[in-house]
Amino acid sequence: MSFDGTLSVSEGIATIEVKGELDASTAPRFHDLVDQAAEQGAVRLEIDARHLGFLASAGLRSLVFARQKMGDEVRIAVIGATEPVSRTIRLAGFDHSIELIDA
Amino acid sequence: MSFDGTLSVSEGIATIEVKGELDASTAPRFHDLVDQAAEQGAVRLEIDARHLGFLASAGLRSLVFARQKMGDEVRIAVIGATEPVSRTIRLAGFDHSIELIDA
Amino acid sequence: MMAIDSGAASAEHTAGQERCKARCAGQPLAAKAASGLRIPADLDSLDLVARFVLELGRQGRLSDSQTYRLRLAADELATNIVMHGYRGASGGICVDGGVEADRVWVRFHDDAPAFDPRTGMKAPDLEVPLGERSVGGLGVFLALTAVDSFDYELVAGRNVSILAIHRSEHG
Amino acid sequence: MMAIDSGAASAEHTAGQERCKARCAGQPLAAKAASGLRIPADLDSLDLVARFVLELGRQGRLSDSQTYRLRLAADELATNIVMHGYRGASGGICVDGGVEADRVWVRFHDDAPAFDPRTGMKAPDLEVPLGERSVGGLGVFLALTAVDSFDYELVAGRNVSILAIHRSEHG
Ligand SMILES: Nc1ncnc2c1ncn2[C@@H]1O[C@H](COP(=O)(O)OP(=O)(O)O)[C@@H](O)[C@H]1O
Ligand SMILES: Nc1ncnc2c1ncn2[C@@H]1O[C@H](COP(=O)(O)OP(=O)(O)O)[C@@H](O)[C@H]1O
Repeated sequence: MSFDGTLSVSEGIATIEVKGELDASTAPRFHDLVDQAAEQGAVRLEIDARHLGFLASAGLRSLVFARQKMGDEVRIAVIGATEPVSRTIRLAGFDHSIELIDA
Repeated sequence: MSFDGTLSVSEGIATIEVKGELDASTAPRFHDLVDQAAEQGAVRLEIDARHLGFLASAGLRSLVFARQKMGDEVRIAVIGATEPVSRTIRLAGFDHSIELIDA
Repeated sequence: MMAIDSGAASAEHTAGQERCKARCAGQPLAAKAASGLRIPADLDSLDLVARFVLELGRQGRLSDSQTYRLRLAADELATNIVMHGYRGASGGICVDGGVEADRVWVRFHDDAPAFDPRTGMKAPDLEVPLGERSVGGLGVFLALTAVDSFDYELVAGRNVSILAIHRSEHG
Repeated sequence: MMAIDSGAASAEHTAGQERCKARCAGQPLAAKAASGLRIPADLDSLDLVARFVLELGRQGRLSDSQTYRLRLAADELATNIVMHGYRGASGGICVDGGVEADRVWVRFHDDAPAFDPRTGMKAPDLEVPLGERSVGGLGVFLALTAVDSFDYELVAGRNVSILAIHRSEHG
């Protein structure tokens, strides 16, 4: 499964850009990036999902993990998700705890 | 975790000798032996557990697998299990479907 | 009905595919069975499952959204067979599928312990905030809600699941 | 109370152990905390868990059967953290333990998604023959029934479980 993730941190905002496909075979790499972002003590986590073509439950688990690691005051947003990806996030009810922007 | 398993088949009886410790780190090897035993078309499966020092749920799963693969007419027995090993098998209720001999 | 040739999906698994055809042949679907592939029970195989389903969706002229849903369900089901079914033991998963007038279907056979995926379903508790929610049960939930039908049967000790998407335009 | 030095358990994980002490130090048990080890979240680590618990049982002068039960629960819990908690993501599990007058305890910390093992418990349905039984839930069941007490808490986003065996002879 093709997946590529990069983390950048600037002015307290951690951004993870995810490209390709997130399922059980690739989610561990996303999970590791979330873990690193959490350790940076960012006040906001943005997940740039414009180039995320597929999202399975293993990727959602990493979002739960992000929500649990980052502390309640940290806002988490998923930006630019395609229609099927944002539908999955909504179906799981994650849009109550994670902002969906431009989706 | 140390584990050693050997399969031998003779006159329709498949015998798997298990030595060492069976947990999630070693159960896949036991599972593979059970799979091979099932493919031999044996009429009876004997698991020689005299030298099995530890049995966790992952090992029990392989027994369930054996029970499901071997067909109802095949009898499965665990022989010579030590006290804590046979206690675990009984606690899980497996002694209704698998014979415990010399345990 | 159209049969899918999985030859393109994986050169490495040719031997496995032969075995799959032989073993699947005994249990034809009510409708005609299509050719399929046999993949090892590890997460790397998810890629082969995806390619197989994407090709099936193309041949069945499903919409992008329908194909996505079929692939999502197939990915979740295959993941569970690997992670919860075989758990590191070596084993195979047999995947086949076909296009019929009114539906496109994908079928999985596996030899892991019996498990009916429909019993693993837990709808997410939308009232519980994510920070407190435990994370099990989402995979089966997504798989079951993604497809139009999800059937499971234990056939001669093997788990057999069939996922289908209804075609809107009949071919 | 006796502290367990886990130095013997693993030379490779020395760096991890340092980090563990530092991170665990913030959350002392009501009783005094003992030193511990930090292990990577993979199945190979089960061996280190076993060695740690066997040594603890020896120092706590538990009977063979008591030590076996503590080890069984620890093995099942660690397995679940690896298989269901981290699922292939890299991560650590922090294990410490201690001997007190009336009990021997082992504690696990992990950073996987929150999960209270006590909610995963399903007692096996003894009425259903094995051939038809689905196989989930045995690990938590064995762990919970093996020990004399099993506590879980979510502390600052980390899963913390404490398993204990009561000592019959007070030290
Ligand atoms: N093939 C399988 N064999 C045995 N158990 C399974 C299988 N698939 C799913 N399960 C069980 O169903 C539960 C729910 O699965 P799922 O919805 O994918 O969530 P998760 O994998 O996150 O727990 C799993 O935790 C597991 O206990
Ligand atoms: N650390 C964990 N994180 C998330 N879910 C877990 C964890 N441990 C156990 N579970 C859930 O509890 C269920 C029961 O676990 P267990 O009794 O070990 O049985 P099994 O692993 O065979 O399913 C698992 O299927 C899983 O859904």
